[in-house]
Amino acid sequence: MLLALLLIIPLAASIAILAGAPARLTTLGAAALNLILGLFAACCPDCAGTISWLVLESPAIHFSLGLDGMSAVMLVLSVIVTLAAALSGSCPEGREKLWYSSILLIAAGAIGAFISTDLFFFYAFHELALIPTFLMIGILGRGGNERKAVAWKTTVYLAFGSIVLLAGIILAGTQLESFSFEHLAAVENHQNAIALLLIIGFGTLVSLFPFHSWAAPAYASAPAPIAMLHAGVLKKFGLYGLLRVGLAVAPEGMQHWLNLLLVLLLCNIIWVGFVTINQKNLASMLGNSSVMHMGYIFLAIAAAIASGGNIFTADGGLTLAASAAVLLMFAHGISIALSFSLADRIEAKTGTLEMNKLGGLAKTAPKLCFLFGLVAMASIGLPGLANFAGEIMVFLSGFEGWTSDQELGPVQIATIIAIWGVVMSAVYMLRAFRNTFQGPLEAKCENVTDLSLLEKAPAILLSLVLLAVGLYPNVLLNLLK
Amino acid sequence: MPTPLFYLFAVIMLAGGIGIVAMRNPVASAFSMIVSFIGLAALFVGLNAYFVGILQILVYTGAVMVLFLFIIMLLDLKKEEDRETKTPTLLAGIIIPLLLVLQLVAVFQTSDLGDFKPITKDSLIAAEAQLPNDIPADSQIRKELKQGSLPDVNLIGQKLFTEYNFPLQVIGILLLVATVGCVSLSKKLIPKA
Amino acid sequence: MHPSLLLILPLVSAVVIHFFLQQKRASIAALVGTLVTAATLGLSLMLLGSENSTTLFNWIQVGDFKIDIGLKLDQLSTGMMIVVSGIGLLVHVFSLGYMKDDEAKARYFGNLSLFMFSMTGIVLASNFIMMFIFWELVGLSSYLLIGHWYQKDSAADAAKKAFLSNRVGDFGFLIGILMIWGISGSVVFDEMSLTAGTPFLAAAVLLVFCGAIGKSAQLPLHVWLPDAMEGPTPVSALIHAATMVAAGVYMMARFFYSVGIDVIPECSAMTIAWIGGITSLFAALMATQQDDIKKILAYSTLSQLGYMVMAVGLVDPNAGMFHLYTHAWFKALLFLGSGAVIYACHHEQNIWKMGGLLKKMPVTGWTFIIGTLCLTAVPGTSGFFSKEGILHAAHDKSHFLFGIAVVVAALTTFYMFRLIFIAFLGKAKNKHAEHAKEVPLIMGVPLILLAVMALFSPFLGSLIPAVDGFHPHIGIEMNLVTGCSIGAFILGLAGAIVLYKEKESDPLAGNAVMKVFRNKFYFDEFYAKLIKVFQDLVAAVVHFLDEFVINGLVVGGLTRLAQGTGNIFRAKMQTGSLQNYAFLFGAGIILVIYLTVFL
Amino acid sequence: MPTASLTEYLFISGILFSIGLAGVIIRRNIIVIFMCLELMLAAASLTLVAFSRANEVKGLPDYDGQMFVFFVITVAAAEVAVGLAIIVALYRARQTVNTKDLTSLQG
Repeated sequence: MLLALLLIIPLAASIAILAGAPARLTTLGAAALNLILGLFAACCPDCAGTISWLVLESPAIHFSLGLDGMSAVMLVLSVIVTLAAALSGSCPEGREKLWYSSILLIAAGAIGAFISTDLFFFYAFHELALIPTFLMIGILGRGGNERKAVAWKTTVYLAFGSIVLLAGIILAGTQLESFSFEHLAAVENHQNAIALLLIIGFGTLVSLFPFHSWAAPAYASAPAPIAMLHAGVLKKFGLYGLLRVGLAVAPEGMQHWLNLLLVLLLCNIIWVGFVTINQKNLASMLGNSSVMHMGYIFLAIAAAIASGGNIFTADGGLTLAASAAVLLMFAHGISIALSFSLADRIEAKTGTLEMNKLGGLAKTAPKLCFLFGLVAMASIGLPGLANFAGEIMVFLSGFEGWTSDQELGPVQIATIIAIWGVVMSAVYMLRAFRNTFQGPLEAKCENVTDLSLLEKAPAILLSLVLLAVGLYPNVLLNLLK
Repeated sequence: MPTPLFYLFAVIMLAGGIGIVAMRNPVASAFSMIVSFIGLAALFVGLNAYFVGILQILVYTGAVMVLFLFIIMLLDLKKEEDRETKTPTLLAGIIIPLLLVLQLVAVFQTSDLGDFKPITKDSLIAAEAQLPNDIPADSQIRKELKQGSLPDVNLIGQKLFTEYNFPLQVIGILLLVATVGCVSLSKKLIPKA
Repeated sequence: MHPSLLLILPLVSAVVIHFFLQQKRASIAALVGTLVTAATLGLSLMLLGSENSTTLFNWIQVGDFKIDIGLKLDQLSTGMMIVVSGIGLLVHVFSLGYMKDDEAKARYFGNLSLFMFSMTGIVLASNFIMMFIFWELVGLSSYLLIGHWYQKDSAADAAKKAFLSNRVGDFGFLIGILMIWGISGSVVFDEMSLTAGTPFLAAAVLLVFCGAIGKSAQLPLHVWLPDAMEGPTPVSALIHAATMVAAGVYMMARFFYSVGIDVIPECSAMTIAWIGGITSLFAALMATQQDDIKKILAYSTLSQLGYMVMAVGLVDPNAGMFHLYTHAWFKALLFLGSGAVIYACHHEQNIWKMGGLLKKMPVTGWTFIIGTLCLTAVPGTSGFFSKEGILHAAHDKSHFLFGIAVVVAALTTFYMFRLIFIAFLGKAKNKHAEHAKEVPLIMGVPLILLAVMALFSPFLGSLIPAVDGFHPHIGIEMNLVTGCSIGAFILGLAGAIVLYKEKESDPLAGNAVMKVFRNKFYFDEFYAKLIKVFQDLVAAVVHFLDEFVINGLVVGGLTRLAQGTGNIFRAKMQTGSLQNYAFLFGAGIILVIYLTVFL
Repeated sequence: MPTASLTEYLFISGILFSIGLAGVIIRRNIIVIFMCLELMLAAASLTLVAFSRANEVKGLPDYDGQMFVFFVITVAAAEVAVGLAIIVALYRARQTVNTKDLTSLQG
């Protein structure tokens, strides 16, 4: 029942807001309550229980909720980012209803997708979250009339991915006993087709190259909480799905497309890495960097595919590759949410995100500088912050099973090339930090006030999580056991 | 229905139909439609569907056509204005239905549907024995069937108020909605102050 | 006393200073940092000679795979800890004076504590992943300290450059670690021993060495170190001369002894030696034409690091570590001395605007000269003994490298005495130099202590970070190697006397070859071009392709295709005419009937 | 005397339907078009009744088909009422019932 509560709270709160409840207060209350309940559920999966109601006889579809290690981590990510998102950004006057109810709806969609244990609802909850995303980018996004085009583009893109994904799910689902996760097993026919559909479908949702061009403009245009929730939480749906569903239903098909996946993920890292280096706007740069970092998680998934496709070990834990993917998903979710939250503050205080118009902010806003430096370092992969733990595990999983009496396999070569991405992310992140915070004070940054306590709150929440997981990754890895 | 009679009424019906399309004056069209529907009703009766045939005349010829005529009068529609029907339109209007008929003919040529089984006194008496048990022995249906005549209206009524009771209620609501819709449509739009 | 205190104390200090002791309590911050460093020095001294490995906690555990944070104590690490904490303490003390009036003093000391923490981590790391973690963290603290005066464009750029150059090296380092993990099945130093002839080992060794190339600023990634002199001078002494840049050598020594010194493939070892040799030569040549006192010392550091790397490549890491140890003391002394000079001359760094400082600043001057004598390997000084080891190793393996080493020794003497003649002797060439005063006691004492250590460090055998009961060869015997060394010194000194004694400007300034040296062989320009082409240009092209081909042509094309098709249907089909619709409707019915019935 | 076969009924109703369709395509007066639609509905009714007669259930015609016709007639009556009301409203607004003039749905 606890799991149902996790869904009901944000949904009920958003309805209450639409009905006229005080928007901000309700949202914060719901998000905080959800955070507490979510953490409790993650730490004690037995208390969380499961739910399973038959919705449709044939094909068998259940409304079923359940929690295991992987979904527990994603749940924790969702509830943390939701609270931070609710605290972030500045809602335009008079738009509180739309703003806050959208946040809660996206949160509900994401949480629902992660705790569903039935393919149908897993898919449906994700779609639910896309609607408020579309509305928020289109109505309250940045960037004049362009935002409408961006909202459309994003939505059409994601709908395309979802449709392809649906085709894959149906093709697989018809060969399964039911749509429940417990019945997921390698299907007999059409594995290659299913694998390709799932890679493209989930890949589009995660901005896998070459289906990535929606992501950066969407995040650059979206209001901060939406960018945080989408880039931080919702986007992980695709990776989670690929890991959980894709590998389970079509392990051989995935193997068949492994080389293709490797090439695409390297393009994500290197190609998009170059694109990111060339960005002049902080928000676009962060958006592109988020696309780039997806490549590492895909690398972990590729390593999982290469090692046979079974992500569970004999004792029920996750393999190294799968743990790496989950850990990096979590880390990236937190860090990208933090960076969007801070970028929004920079824009609110200076009125621009063009990097050549910024400079020397460290002088006037040292706290902002500290927090942004923290997240920049996280994104670069500095040890002590969560991303490093994830990345090093990803790279290790790429070399897992390789011994010196074999040639270097495709996954190892891909890992080696992918490590160059670590250099590239240092290039653009440091360049951005250098241009924004260091150097002589620019005119726009002169009369800037530092972050107030309320503005700091979401950033502090997120950076504490980053530090905690970075210093002691076993906090999360123990959940996965 | 004996073949000659059938063809008589069929020709009446089709002639009426053609009349609707061909007459330039809408009033004349309306009257052709009445003719057509009378032919149709006769065909219904020839199919032992007395109730439907009568309904056709009552509802269509009696009510609907009057409504049409009333509207034509109300709007004071004269002959169609002098704009000639263009040849392509005319061609399209002939070719498409013709193709449809041709397809129908082609279907009939490959399938043999057979004749109707005649309904006779004996067959009706035999049918009475097969009626479901929930129809009481002293009901009009059984009485008439035993006498060898078809209790058409009774059978329809029996079906309508048992098996089709729910759709009947829904249709009632539909009519109510239609009534309200008509009233609101015919109200004059009052421009906002 | 648990050795983990060595890590915990500086970390706590860094956190406390950064979060609780900001501006208003900056003096307390400075004091906290210094006291903590003193405590670590004490602890390090107590730990001298202990040999064990402990696991502090389990950092990552997935199934059977785990990464621990642990400490490995042996002569190599405890000796290195003495260097780190000893020089660290003296630099802290010196900084109390040098950074007295800096407006971000607290941040400075916080970052120094952070550096002490990370450097300790490298030294005590028990496995490669842990070493990599702290490897990155020293990179961060170096970045923060170089960029201490971040409002200066040059400082901010130098910090960025340092971080990125290190990153490029770490690219190879990380791959190397992964390969070692694959080859030996473990990343723990104690479990890593290999047998000779293992495939991929040569590649793995070179890849691991990439990390040292970055951190120890070897060719071709040396460009960051001279720029790193933008940081405060005590930082240059601690990080960019004595400890962090030497971490590459330390890491290679640790690595070589872990896998076994005999299994290192010859080809990779020689590559390493040659990189070290060429670096030392190039850096020495560049140093001869620098005017900035810190830049001269920076290039000299490069050159000496080249020596150490060469020793590592000659499969004699102990010689390299010995030189690292002696070099740390006298190079820190030289840097702090230059710091004192800069402090006295009101932040003037150009040696051509100094002169005659020896008389005005006797303590600084004489300690600086002691450092110079050690660096130039005057017989009997610490530098002489350690350089001797390397020269012997080179002589045994490759005469060509030996030749390079001797030439570098001559050049070292030449540029160091050029510095002495111009800055400390002769006449004052500038009013700042004219009015220079001796630095206060708090800065003078560390100089004197360092001078003592510079002179006597080889005799404190138990402090030397080395392996397998290494005993330095202390003594002067006349043989070919020693003769070459002394000859090189005399040659260099003579050159410096002839060219620079009592000169007001550089007599070699117009020479074309010297111009190449002065411009550092145009490495920076070359890299700037390289980055422009291979990064910025490629980035621009890729961005263009991404924007216009993928986003514009493919995605946009599909969009336009859909829109166009829709428009055609809208304009041609949606006529608004009822007849038209009815016609199409009828045609559609016919088609459907045809398809379903007749096909 | 020979009786008409099912095929003949169906054929006749098909022709009636086609006439209705022809009317919809050719005519421009919206009221006449409306009548033609009614004609097509009637043709469908004829088919239903013919099949109901042909498909005997226990010796009686299958009254389900006639039920359908009953409902069609009812709905058609409602449709005519609403449709004519719309036409009146349309005429009030546009002063025409000619479909040539009623093309505001053009894309």
